[in-house]
Amino acid sequence: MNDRRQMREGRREATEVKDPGGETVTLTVPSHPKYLYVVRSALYPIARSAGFSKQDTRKIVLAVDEACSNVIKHAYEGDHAKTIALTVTVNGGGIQIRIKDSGKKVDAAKIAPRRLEDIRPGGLGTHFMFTIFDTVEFDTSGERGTILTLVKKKKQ
Amino acid sequence: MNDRRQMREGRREATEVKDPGGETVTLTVPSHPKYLYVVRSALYPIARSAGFSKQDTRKIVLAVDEACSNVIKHAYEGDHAKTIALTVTVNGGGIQIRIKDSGKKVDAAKIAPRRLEDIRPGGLGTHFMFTIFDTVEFDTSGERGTILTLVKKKKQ
Amino acid sequence: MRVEIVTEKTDPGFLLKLDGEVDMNTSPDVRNAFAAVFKQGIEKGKALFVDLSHVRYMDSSGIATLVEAMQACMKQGTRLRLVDLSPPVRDVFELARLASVFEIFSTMREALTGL
Amino acid sequence: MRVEIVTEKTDPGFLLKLDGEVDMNTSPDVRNAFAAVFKQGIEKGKALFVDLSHVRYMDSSGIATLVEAMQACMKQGTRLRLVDLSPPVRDVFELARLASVFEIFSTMREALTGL
Ligand SMILES: Nc1ncnc2c1ncn2[C@@H]1O[C@H](COP(=O)(O)OP(=O)(O)O)[C@@H](O)[C@H]1O
Ligand SMILES: Nc1ncnc2c1ncn2[C@@H]1O[C@H](COP(=O)(O)OP(=O)(O)O)[C@@H](O)[C@H]1O
Repeated sequence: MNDRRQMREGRREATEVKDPGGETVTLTVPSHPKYLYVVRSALYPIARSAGFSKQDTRKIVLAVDEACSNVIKHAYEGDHAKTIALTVTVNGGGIQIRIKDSGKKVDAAKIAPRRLEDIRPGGLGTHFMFTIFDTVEFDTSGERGTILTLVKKKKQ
Repeated sequence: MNDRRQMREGRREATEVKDPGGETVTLTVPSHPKYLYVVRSALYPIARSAGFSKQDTRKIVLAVDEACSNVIKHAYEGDHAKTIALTVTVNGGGIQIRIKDSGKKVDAAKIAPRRLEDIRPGGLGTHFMFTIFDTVEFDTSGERGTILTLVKKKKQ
Repeated sequence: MRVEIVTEKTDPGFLLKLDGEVDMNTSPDVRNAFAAVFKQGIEKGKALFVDLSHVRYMDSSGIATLVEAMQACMKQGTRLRLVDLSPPVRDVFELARLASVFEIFSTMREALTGL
Repeated sequence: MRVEIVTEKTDPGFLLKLDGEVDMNTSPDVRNAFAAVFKQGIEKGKALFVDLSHVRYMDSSGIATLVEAMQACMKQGTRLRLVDLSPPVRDVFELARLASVFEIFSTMREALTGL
């Protein structure tokens, strides 16, 4: 399970990406599913102009959409009156997306990408995140909520 | 010149919209023209889901694009390393967009929508803003920069 | 930002055409459209076709909705056939490695064979 | 987020086709394409046609670029003819009340008459 290891060993990479330089866009939306479309609409052109292909951009957008859906479902347990704060940073090396909530902290033990052979609804979101991004790191060291850091490097 | 009067008398309306309630999205982008597309992409679905028609939404997006272009050109004088902060609030009554910069303050005397018969490049941006929005208010009372408040009410 | 769903009752069964974006916000609408079909019931030997050519976006909630529909079809002894997947749908199916789980066809013509 | 510009030299003059979004970021590209045409020069009796059917967005910087092109055409003694304005372009022309300033045609066929 290479994916899991990446998450556990994410610390070293995380320091690398702490200050990724480059250009930053921040976007804060209410925790209502109708704003997922706003997040996708804003993120698509950023990832494209960062130099990712249309297909890679679609996948980046998908994984971020899944992460935000999880915040609404799990961290806020369906409360639509909270906020989700995204920080998107682009530099020559790739794209970093930070997703911050103030809800229930992620239980890292639950973020086990399920085996795909297990055909049932649900459990796919985290699988997409781990497949698409090079770094997937959940930080629950703050007072409340979780900061999820997703990093995708550009192919050289 | 009805437009001018609206701007001067904007104070009363401005208190009305100080806390518009409703749902808020914030978006902060670098002051580079390539991020205008990101602003438009994020704003379009917000205005649409606020209940504006496609055509009204296109116009709202246009006027906000013009306001952000003006920040880049005039407030930041072409410096692409600053930021533009947008706060979009939607409620039953309509949409409010606040655009905040930390550049050179607007000189209100220059924001005179030019006579349209005067065919020359330039000077159209502010005309669009005054035509499209019900309230156009420039606030330069802060320490630096300008906060532009744009409000459009929904037709009943 | 919305999904439009057209349900047609045709000779070979039911055809659902989805147009738009299927995400956490809109997948309940898709689920309701499926539920309406199952309530009417699908006759033996007929199938439920879903045209995905105009789906501009689909996430795991859309996948979950399709998996549920497939399971409901199995219970009713009919089949779910997915037709003309758009590139974004193909992406998400590939990521979920679901291509082998569903019956997928390029065209409606092909989807009608071997029922 | 980008604008693609195709320039064709045809019998009745030059045809510029714009595809995409014309804003402060991309209008310099459009300006450069016009400059390249004016550098080659437009023969007397011929015109410069601009196909705007695929323009998904245009702001005042795009308008400014077209006004400049019209002025350059006047100096060269030729005409600028705008063809097949997309709905977003029509919106911005209407807001700027520019419909009477430019020569605007629904189709290329009509744009070719009365030169
Ligand atoms: N932001 C989050 N906060 C708390 N728990 C989460 C979060 N994201 C994911 N989880 C946990 O991880 C599990 C797997 O998530 P996911 O793969 O997206 O599938 P699903 O959300 O459909 O269950 C969830 O069921 C939940 O227990
Ligand atoms: N954000 C701003 N900061 C400073 N000055 C501004 C700003 N916006 C507009 N102005 C002033 O108002 C004038 C008219 O603006 P506009 O109608 O958009 O046309 P243009 O920008 O093409 O000149 C500008 O030339 C400038 O002097």
